[in-house]
Amino acid sequence: MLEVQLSGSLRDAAGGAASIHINAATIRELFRKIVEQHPRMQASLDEGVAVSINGEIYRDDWAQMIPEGAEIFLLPRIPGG
Amino acid sequence: MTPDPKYTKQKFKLVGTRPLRPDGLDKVTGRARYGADISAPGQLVGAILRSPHAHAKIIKIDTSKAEKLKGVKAIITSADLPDLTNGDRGMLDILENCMARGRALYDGHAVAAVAAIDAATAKKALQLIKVQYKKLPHVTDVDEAMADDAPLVQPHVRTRGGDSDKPSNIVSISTFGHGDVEAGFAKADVIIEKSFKTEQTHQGYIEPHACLASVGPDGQGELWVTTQGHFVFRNTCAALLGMEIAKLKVTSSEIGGGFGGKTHVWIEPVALALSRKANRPVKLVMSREDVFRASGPTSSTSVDVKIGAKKNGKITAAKATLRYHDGAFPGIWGMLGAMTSFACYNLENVQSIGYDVLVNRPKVAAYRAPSAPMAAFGIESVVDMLAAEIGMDAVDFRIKNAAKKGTRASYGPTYGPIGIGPTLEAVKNHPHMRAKLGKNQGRGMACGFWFNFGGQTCTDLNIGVDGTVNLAVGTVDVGGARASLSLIAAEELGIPYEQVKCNVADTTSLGHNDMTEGSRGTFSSGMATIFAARNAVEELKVRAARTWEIDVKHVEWADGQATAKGVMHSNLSPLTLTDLAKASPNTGGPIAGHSESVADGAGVSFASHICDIEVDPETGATKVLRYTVVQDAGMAIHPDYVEGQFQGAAAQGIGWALNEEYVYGADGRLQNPGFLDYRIPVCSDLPFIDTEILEIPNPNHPYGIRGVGETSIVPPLAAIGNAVSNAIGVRMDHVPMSPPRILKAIKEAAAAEQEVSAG
Amino acid sequence: MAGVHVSTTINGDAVEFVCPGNETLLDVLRDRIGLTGSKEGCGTGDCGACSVTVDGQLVCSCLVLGAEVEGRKVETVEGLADGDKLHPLQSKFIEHAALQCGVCTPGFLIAAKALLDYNPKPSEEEIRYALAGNLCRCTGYDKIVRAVDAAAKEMSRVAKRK
Amino acid sequence: MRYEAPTSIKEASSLMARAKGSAFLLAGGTDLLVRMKSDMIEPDLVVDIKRIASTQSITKSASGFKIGASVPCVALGRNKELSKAWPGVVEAANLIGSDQIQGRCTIAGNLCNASPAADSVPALVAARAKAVVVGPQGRRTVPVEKVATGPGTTSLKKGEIVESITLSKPSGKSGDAYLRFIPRTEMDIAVCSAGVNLTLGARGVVKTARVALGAVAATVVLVPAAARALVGSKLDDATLEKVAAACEAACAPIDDKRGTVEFRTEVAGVLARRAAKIAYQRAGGK
Repeated sequence: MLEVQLSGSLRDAAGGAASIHINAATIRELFRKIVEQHPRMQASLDEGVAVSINGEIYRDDWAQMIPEGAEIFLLPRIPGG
Repeated sequence: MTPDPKYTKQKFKLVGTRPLRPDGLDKVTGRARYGADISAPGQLVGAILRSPHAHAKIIKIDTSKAEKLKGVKAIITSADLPDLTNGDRGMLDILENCMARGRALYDGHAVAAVAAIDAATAKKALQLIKVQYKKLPHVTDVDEAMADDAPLVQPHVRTRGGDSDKPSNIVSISTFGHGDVEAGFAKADVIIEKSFKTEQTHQGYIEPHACLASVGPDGQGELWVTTQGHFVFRNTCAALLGMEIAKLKVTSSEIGGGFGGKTHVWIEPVALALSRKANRPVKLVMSREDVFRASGPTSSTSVDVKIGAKKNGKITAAKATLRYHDGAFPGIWGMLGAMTSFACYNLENVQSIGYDVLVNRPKVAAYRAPSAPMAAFGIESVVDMLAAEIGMDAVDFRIKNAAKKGTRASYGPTYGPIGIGPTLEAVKNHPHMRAKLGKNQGRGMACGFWFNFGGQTCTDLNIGVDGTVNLAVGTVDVGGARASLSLIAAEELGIPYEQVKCNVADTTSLGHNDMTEGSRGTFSSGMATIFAARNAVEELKVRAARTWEIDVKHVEWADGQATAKGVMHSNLSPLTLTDLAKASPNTGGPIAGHSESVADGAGVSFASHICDIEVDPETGATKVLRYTVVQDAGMAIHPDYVEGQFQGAAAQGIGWALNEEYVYGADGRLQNPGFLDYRIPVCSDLPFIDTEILEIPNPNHPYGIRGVGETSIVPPLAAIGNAVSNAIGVRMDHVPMSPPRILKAIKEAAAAEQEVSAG
Repeated sequence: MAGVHVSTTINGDAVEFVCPGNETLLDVLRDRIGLTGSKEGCGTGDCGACSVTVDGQLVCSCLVLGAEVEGRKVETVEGLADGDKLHPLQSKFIEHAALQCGVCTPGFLIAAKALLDYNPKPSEEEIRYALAGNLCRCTGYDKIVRAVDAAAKEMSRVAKRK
Repeated sequence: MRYEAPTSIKEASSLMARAKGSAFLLAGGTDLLVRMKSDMIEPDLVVDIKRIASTQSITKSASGFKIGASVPCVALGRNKELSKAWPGVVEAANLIGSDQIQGRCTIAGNLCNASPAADSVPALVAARAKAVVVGPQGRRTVPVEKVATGPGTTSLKKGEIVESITLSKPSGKSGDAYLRFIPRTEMDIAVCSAGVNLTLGARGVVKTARVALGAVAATVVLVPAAARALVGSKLDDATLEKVAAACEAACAPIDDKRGTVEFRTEVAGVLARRAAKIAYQRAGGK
């Protein structure tokens, strides 16, 4: 079971929760289960989120494996200059 | 699937050297072709009519007179750009920004466009278009826009992260941080609390937006455009105009600067729509005035910072409230400010709250490490004040509190190996810090953070029969990337740099590539180039095996040639890349390497700057005397262009700190849309900008590359603010620190002195 | 619109064109002659990207009417190299990485040449003030100033040898 | 738009006099073309005076200097005699814009464009420069301070053209200086400025003085009170304070994107003080 930390407006989408608990082995599975358990987060996911796994930020690679007990943060997708 | 991108401590022969850039000759002879430099047979000239009002209802647009003008071939309004975004509000916002839909939302908002046989006719046509406006109340100040009774910019907007469901200019409230800040402040011996303001700035690229669009009734089209990402422009334009992605070919011209401003479409969908309606090619070029009024500047901001620390210099709590304007369309700029605000520090209790606020100004676009410089101005100023209050050296204070590997970042995740500590140590030991200062002179330093990122990349490497190599990349070269990527390809193949020619391919020649933004160009295309080259090497080994009629597992590749392993093959003399290329027609045809990848895990980057400044106490005039940039580059592929990024970013930050600002009148109109009164630094304003490149390898890149393009625009506002404050003994809290603001601060302080001594 | 017939010399070549009286030399060069090396960054004389010389005098071609160059000699970036031999300024700009995006480069080269023609041994300060009319947003000017200085030194070395 | 490039001042004058619709003179064009670009004006006729011989040169005579109306400002700085005689006027003219602008702009154009912030005008006013005006009624000479009547407006009648600007031969121990304030080191329009011209009598005491300020009112303003403060002094601190105070009192500026009323007023005084010191040194005072 992973504790997925939420930040920024994502907390609002999850009903104010600072974190949610999800069982997932890849980013794809993580996103699928987030929407199953928190339908309101669909909009945020559509706008684009990045996943931080043990401090490494992944924006696009949904096949990325998530180690057991990893530190997981959902972050808004960031634009650059 | 992306191969393993882990850093391998590879030893380099070419990477780190400084060869001449391949596009240099074209650019010193005037041959290089930028957005406005090409023409097409039968080309028309496009022109856009823009709103003179900050906020107005568009009652009626009468184009009848203009249509009758000889030489006018097409006129469009929002009616010619139907909403095909089926509910995607973000896309609709992009479309509405390109052409007003019922309401003009800022001074300069496009309301109609024409295509005519020449510029004079197009101009006359614009004068003949009669627009009936009903002026609406407007708001251009970020704090005023947050008031309950402020005019609503986008009535459909509700505050995300807020508790009210009323329409509001507040798009979202984003909170980051951890720990218990109130408990932290209770533990503090010293607390400093201060508010700051920064004014709106523009990227100020010298080349205005320009494109040449050609669309036919058959639904096929071409777009030549100055952009930071032609693949993304293709996808956006195709979606907005109902075209098929494969049928819109977008070619990126040479780009005359972007810095984030060319990551967004502004005029391109309009040019395509005009071309489609006229069934003729249309060239559309923004004037400099249009660029300032209607293409994405930064946010103006209003920031409150509160930091508490123990007498021993340990920060116990830090809190910031950051209010950023997004312009007339929702953005995430305040949220970004909140994410980056405290990223340099190791904090137990930290909270940052970002407000994104709508105002009647042009849609905000990314500008180099977007939103970070304004946050850093407030935080790094308070950090200096706190160090002074405690009686600790400002650098030592930062070193004591700096984030390191294992620190939980204020925006959430835990850091891997990072460079903030080393940049601070380098600053501490830099001779600049020990140089003598004269009368009215002050020194300041500050640090800055930026995320960087990777993203989707696709690269092709083709070997010609003479052994020369074409490297086709899809990331636009904004400042020397072709040189860096050629170095990487040559390094991997083991051939001379001169044997590689790198080109930026159009959208029909490669798979999707993300923008050149977020300092990702060399990081991600570099990674894709490494993998493409390694795939080519595998094929080269196969060809060598075929030539020798041995098993490929006995073939080794090193220094640009294949050798056969083992005594049994000792009679086989090595085959160079050129030998194998020459023989390729009979060993299986052309030899190529290809790579699609998602270059994720870009390493975050830190910079620390030192600045010496002199202030004329009678006029408030400033002169930057000396400036030093220290930044972590992970690995500098071509040091000249890494230094160039550091120096350019610092210069932009210096301009932001001292003189650049959007000036709006009470009527909500921009008063200084030109380089005369929007004052970017000129050559005589600046000293040489010293650079020190640190190389703390990024574990998630084979070469250890980190993005280098953006971070150094973050520290200058605060570094200069601290230097000016040290020079005049008064804390500056409003950027730009223009002479009138500095003189006012000096006089107010003097007046206060008077009172004290009098009373 | 009644056009003005103009005979002039551009980069040593005799050129004739007809343009409206209010058309700028920059538009003539770019749209009528096809010399797009000179760029329009502002159109108001503030950025210098359109710098050319007219009878040896450095000007912004966006602030000159095409009609004005009747019988004059116009030099643009396209005329800077001597056949296949680059001007020392051109070589030094490449060697010193004095350009990133490169859009301001033609203007800088023309302005720098005008400086060195008048003052072959400029100080750093003289270089900076002479180039103050040319905006660059990429480089912070550092490598540009170094490139101009290096070109000046090389040119005076060559001059000595002669 | 009709473009004419006459070769005689009379021809130019009659072209302007006979012109129907909007007609403009073109010398350097650094203001005219910018206004055309930004659609502030759409001329029907532009008369280029650069091919008129009498406007093309700087000539020195026993009485002083004559600077032709189409002489670019860069030429003033490269004229050693003029630079020695009127260093303040020359440095003012050479402060206008970049080298590119210097190659085109003229002091006559700077005067007739009638911007309150024109760099060369305060120095010319302080130097008692005169404009030689040619029109349908013939030639006349006017003090430069009589040319501009307000922002963008002049006292010149239809068909009248400034052919040249004249400067007298500096008398005895004299010196002039011009200072302006801009936020950057180059390329900006003056936020405020000051020109000072003075002559010394015995023992380095100021005999005559003229002080003119730019960008602090609708036109360049002469400040007799500041001049009076200087006369009879050796520029001691008290005098300089009086000069600054007199200049601040003479300011009636506006708030705009380039500066505030307070800033312009205060800094105008500072600049006048500093310019006076430079002029005094140039006149040989210690």
